[in-house]
Amino acid sequence: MTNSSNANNIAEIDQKSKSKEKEEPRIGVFVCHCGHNIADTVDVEKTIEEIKGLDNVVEAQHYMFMCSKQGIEMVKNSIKEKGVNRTVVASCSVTQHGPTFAKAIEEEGLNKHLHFQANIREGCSWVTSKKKRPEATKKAIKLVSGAINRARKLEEVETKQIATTKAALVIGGGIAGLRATMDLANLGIPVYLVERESSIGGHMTQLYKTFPTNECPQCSISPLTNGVASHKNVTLMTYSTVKAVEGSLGNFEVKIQTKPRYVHDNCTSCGECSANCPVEVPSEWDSGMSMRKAIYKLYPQAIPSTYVRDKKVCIECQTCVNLCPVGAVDFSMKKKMTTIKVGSIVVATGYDEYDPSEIEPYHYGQEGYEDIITQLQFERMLNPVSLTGSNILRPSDGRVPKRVVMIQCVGSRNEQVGNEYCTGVCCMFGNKNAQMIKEINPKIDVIMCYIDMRTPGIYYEEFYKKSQEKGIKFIRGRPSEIEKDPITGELSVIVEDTLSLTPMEIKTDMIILSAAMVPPKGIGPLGSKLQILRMKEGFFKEFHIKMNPTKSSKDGIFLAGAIQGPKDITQSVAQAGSAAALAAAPLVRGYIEKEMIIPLIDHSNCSICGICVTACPFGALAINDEKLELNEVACKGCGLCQPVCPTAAIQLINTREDELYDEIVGITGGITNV
Amino acid sequence: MVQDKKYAFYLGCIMPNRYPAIEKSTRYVMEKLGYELLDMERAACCPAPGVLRSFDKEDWMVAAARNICIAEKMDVDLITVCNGCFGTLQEVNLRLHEDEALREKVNEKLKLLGDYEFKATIEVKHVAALLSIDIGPTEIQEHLVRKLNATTAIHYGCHFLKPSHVRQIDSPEDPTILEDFVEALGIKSLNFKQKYTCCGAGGGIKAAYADTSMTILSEKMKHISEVNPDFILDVCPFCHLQFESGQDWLKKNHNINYDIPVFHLSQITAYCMGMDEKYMGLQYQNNGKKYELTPIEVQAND
Amino acid sequence: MTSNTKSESINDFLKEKKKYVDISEFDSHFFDDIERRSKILTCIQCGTCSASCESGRWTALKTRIIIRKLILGDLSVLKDPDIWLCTTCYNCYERCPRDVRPTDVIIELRNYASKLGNIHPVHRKVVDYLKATGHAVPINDKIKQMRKELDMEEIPPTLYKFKDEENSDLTRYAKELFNLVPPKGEKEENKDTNKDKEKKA
Amino acid sequence: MSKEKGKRDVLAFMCAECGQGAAVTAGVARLGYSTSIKIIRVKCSGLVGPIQIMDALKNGADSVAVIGCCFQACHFFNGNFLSMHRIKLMKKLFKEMGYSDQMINHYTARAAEGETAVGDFEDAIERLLVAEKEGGTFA
Ligand SMILES: Cc1cc2nc3c(=O)[nH]c(=O)nc-3n(C[C@H](O)[C@H](O)[C@H](O)COP(=O)(O)OP(=O)(O)OC[C@H]3O[C@@H](n4cnc5c(N)ncnc54)[C@H](O)[C@@H]3O)c2cc1C
Ligand SMILES: Cc1cc2nc3c(=O)[nH]c(=O)nc-3n(C[C@H](O)[C@H](O)[C@H](O)COP(=O)(O)OP(=O)(O)OC[C@H]3O[C@@H](n4cnc5c(N)ncnc54)[C@H](O)[C@@H]3O)c2cc1C
Ligand code: SF4
Ligand code: SF4
Ligand code: SF4
Ligand code: SF4
Ligand code: SF4
Ligand code: SF4
Ligand code: SF4
Ligand code: SF4
Repeated sequence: MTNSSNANNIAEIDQKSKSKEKEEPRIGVFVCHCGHNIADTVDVEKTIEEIKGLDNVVEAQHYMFMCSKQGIEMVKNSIKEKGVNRTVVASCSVTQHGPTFAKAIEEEGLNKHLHFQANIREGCSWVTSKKKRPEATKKAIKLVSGAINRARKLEEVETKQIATTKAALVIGGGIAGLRATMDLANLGIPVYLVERESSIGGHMTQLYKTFPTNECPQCSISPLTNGVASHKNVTLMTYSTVKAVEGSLGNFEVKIQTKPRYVHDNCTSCGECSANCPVEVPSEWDSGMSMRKAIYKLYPQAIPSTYVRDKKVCIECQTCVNLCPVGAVDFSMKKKMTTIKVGSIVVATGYDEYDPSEIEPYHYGQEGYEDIITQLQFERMLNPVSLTGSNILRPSDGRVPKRVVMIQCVGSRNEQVGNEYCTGVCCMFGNKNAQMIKEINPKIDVIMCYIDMRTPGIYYEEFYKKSQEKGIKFIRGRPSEIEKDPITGELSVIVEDTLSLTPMEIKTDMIILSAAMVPPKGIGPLGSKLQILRMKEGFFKEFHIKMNPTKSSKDGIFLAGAIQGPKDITQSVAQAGSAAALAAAPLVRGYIEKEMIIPLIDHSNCSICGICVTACPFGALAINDEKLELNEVACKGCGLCQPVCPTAAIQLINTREDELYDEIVGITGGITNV
Repeated sequence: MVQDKKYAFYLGCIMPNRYPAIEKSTRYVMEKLGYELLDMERAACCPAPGVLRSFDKEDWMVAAARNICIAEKMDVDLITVCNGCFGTLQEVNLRLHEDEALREKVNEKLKLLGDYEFKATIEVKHVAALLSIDIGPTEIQEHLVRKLNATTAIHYGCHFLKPSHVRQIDSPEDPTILEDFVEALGIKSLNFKQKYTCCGAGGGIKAAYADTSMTILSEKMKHISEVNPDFILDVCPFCHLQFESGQDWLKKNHNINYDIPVFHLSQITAYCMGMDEKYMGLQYQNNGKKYELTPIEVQAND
Repeated sequence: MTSNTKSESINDFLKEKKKYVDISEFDSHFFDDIERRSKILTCIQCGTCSASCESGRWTALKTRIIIRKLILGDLSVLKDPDIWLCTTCYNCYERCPRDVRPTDVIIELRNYASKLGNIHPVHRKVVDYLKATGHAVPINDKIKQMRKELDMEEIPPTLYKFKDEENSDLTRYAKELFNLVPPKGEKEENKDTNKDKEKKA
Repeated sequence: MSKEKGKRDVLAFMCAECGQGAAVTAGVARLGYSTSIKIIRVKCSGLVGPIQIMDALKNGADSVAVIGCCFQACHFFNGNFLSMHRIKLMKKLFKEMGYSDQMINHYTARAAEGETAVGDFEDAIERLLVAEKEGGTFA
């Protein structure tokens, strides 16, 4: 009865792959009574009787407590005296005493992976009533037979030590990236900080004040920006992006592309060039709330302070070239590629503000609706150097609004736009900006339309209370639409105050949308270069939401800040510290240790179809030069690659299909001897 | 494959039984555009998506499927002129296309009504979508005999565009297809407040809760009158009825005379394509009697 | 019930006054199939639907409240005339951030209410027209005249035109479709038809 | 051709994480279940392929259950999803080939709740009975 042609194939592969050490298996089987625990339900003696004669079984014994000193001695003696080279202990679960026996055989010079545990306590005696002793015994016999069949082909698994490169890469120079960089650098680890924009600081530097203390963010972040820029262990790479990533935990090789600034580092930041540049465009950094020149700096305190020329809008008048006192402007600069080697990576690429134009009833961004802005735009309006000079003015006509309505949950908690999550930060920044309006101009009527007020944690509910005390009106209801009167041009917000069951039309001069925090642009390609998984919302997915929220799906790559889901600054900084510590650990120790529970590839059978490459959740497989390659360090030995292979060419060590087949056959009782 | 350039002409109730001029105009437009309209003998009420669906969704679906079967037998797509009919027939057609189990259930009951079996072979179209999208503002120019120098308040109605994931015609919040189309006829579309809200007729409330229905309509009329259009343009005979009867009601009960004529898109298009004014049915409208059409003749370009 | 004890009578008296709503009187499973179709349980009471509702601006109709009551299992909504004030304009349906589809919920509720015989007399009349003519809005002499003046067939080729055929489609249509449950007063029949319906199902 | 009650073999492939954890918890709590259930421990439910399932059925197992971690909690990200989809697909094939699709099932279990594993086992047996009634088993 040849049951599975596949199993035969595998048997052949098996022959090939281990022809080097073809040692006859000599199996020792030990069945435990566990006092009454097993023996009362399972007839231990009968079990031994039944399996004794199975192929390769050279020792079969039972004992009251296998995990006792005497029991362990029995196992050891069988190796010493009977030349046993595979052991099966039928007792409790593998988690409970598997390691005990593995250690025992290791002490006798066998590889610890040559032990196999059959669970006849939690998996049999404890779950079967004593009255059913015959059935339980039968079941135990089957389980032990399966285990013996499985043990027969067990192979040694080695444990490797892999040296790590003592350097780290941080991607993204927002508050999270800066914190992680600083922490790593302070541990004496060389850090490369890669930032896409021309200066570091991220979104925090765009804010006017930060809740819950309403501090100046520039003041709190500048020690970090300056500190990172001048730290001896930090290599700052602004205007740069990651182009390729290879390798795995301990040893990554990363290619980084740096765009030309067209201004050399000897720029003294005197501003001569910018002052005289004839080209003016709206500043992206200021969300269009101010203008910048073609040669510019993101904001006055920007680090690095070197200017940048925006090639796309520059008319090449040469004014800057001629005016620069140090001759720093150079149009011939080219983009450049740098390859670095690092041991671990921290990803801190932050978030983008959601673009509300997708929500049609709100008309954001449409012609004639200029007085609807987002919170981030509003933060920039309050900036002292903005077009409005920090005054609260309507963008359409520059008048002071009599009333401002804020709409919460724009693009959050909204299945229609695919964002089911609550951003968790906008209730707080909505409150903050409402308070700012009242502080700057108490006469302005501020109304906040919300679904639920989410201000959990210390100081946050207090912050909400402060808003109430300032006379901000809160309406519990999500506006259904914003309408502009075609005759008067007046904006109105249609909402039901659900607490008083009152439908309302709120006429207003200005509307601020509390838009969601969403994954930043370009995050998909970065994710695939890093080979880390994303959540359906688009953020990078943490390893475990509770137990390991800082690690990514891939060993050696860690997440910090809003890239792992919307966060405020407090949370971003906390996670950055954690990411830095985790990233530092293998680098400080200098090596990692790994048991090589990995799949074996039979290249002669592999058709290089690549199915396994896509099945592997850890990016451990790749096809290079028409050959399937396994990254042993990245592989976690899950075996997901095994069942997808059409030619059974990739087989997880000690869980190969032929081994599973043997165990199945042992248990079902089809054939016990192969 | 269903036949090209031919449609089963689904009449519904209100159009043939209240506004035959809309039927007349639609036939005119379609013929001039080179389509053949086939009569659907024994077709009945769609049935109305508001009122009749509210009593028994299953019967509603069966009755609708019966109408679609008539067109299926003729092997042509079905065209309607009314949002309500479109709402019912398009939705039922789609659901029965997608859900085989439901189809079986409906077919079971259809047998009791005669020789009917829903086979899922045809599509349901609204004449307004055909004109404004399939033909489109550019091509229609070639068929015009005259344009109209006028302003209008467009009323899309509800069931033409919504639910949008079922209809997939245009955005329900900011649609533009009809605006673009009438512009090609020389007509200027005016923007007014609450332009896309309901006329207040649907859902059975016009019949049973006339007061509420008229209140909704009155607010609508208020916003329309603020921009003073030459006429109201709709794509549905039921909205048409609501605008007409609503103005009468305001006149009778509150002595408010808006006197704004109401046209269906078919009527205006037919007129611009050369149909005689008398077939537009202006003479039957209380509100339209004083209205003078102001055509600009265009050179026919054969 | 003449043999009420004192405590029973006082309870009856107080119940009429109703200090609290007794939530265990609600039937939270009644709407299970509505739930299946439109997942009302995930409503966050944001009010987008009720703010969208043109009808609700003038009337007591609040889709949000209807859905709230449904979630609690408060069956009073079935008798609530408010559910008949919806124009089925689909504004709420389009905008609900939780994809609850309130319009569908209302139609579903109306179906239930109809099964209990809660149908407005005017609506019954519409069904009578439908059964008599195949049209909710039948033709009349004035329109026949109008059609003639417009050079059209006097009677359109719809079901009505063929009403006199032998075993006509109209008769079958009237027999098989929209057999409404009679109003509350006619209890006996009411039960029968209900049973019939059950049998069919 | 159904076997005698209690003599069936239901092979439960359980992942080494939550699946195995739940089975052990069930044992520690002495929750009883049928001796028909025989557990095979694998690293991840996603490792169990059609070949193992067919091997089991061909060699005398009456039914196969593949049990992994709860969705969102797979220790290898999506192994349990892969497995679920794989079994859904196999169910379809079984049906098309005229066999009962109740013999192969995918479940999840929680390490801390032995009841979840036992519930899975009981369901698998119930379904097997259905399969036998339908007459679509292999035996
Ligand atoms: C309107 C508004 C007001 C807020 N107010 C407050 C407040 O008052 N208090 C508070 O605690 N929080 C507030 N927040 C939240 C706060 O902004 C965030 O918590 C914080 O900025 C997150 O920091 P981060 O470093 O994770 O991300 P970011 O600040 O977004 O930094 C990410 C950095 O990565 C860079 N980057 C992105 N992609 C790449 C790439 N592919 N390669 C290289 N670099 C890349 C970006 O350019 C950026 O510099 C507010 C948020 C908003 C929207
Ligand atoms: C009812 C409830 C349900 C929850 N459910 C969840 C949930 O589902 N998910 C979730 O994420 N969070 C949940 N939480 C929150 C979760 O419990 C906490 O976030 C978490 O336990 C905090 O861990 P900790 O280590 O900071 O504190 P603790 O768990 O409180 O640990 C502090 C330890 O310090 C010891 N200790 C205290 N004082 C001293 C001292 N002076 N010297 C020495 N030792 C000391 C204590 O004995 C204790 O062992 C829940 C909380 C509650 C109350
Ligand atoms: S580039 Fe030259 S001119 Fe411009 S800021 Fe730098 S040093 Fe000054
Ligand atoms: S060359 Fe370009 S950047 Fe320099 S001053 Fe002229 S426009 Fe500005
Ligand atoms: S934090 Fe507040 S505003 Fe933001 S999504 Fe959550 S509830 Fe809405
Ligand atoms: S065993 Fe898992 S991690 Fe390793 S290569 Fe296969 S799928 Fe990837
Ligand atoms: S799935 Fe199998 S055949 Fe395909 S590439 Fe992987 S190992 Fe080779
Ligand atoms: S008449 Fe009004 S309610 Fe009826 S279909 Fe037309 S738009 Fe809808
Ligand atoms: S819009 Fe949707 S979620 Fe909001 S109250 Fe209405 S039904 Fe509930
Ligand atoms: S569909 Fe009904 S409930 Fe919803 S907004 Fe329109 S009238 Fe109101």
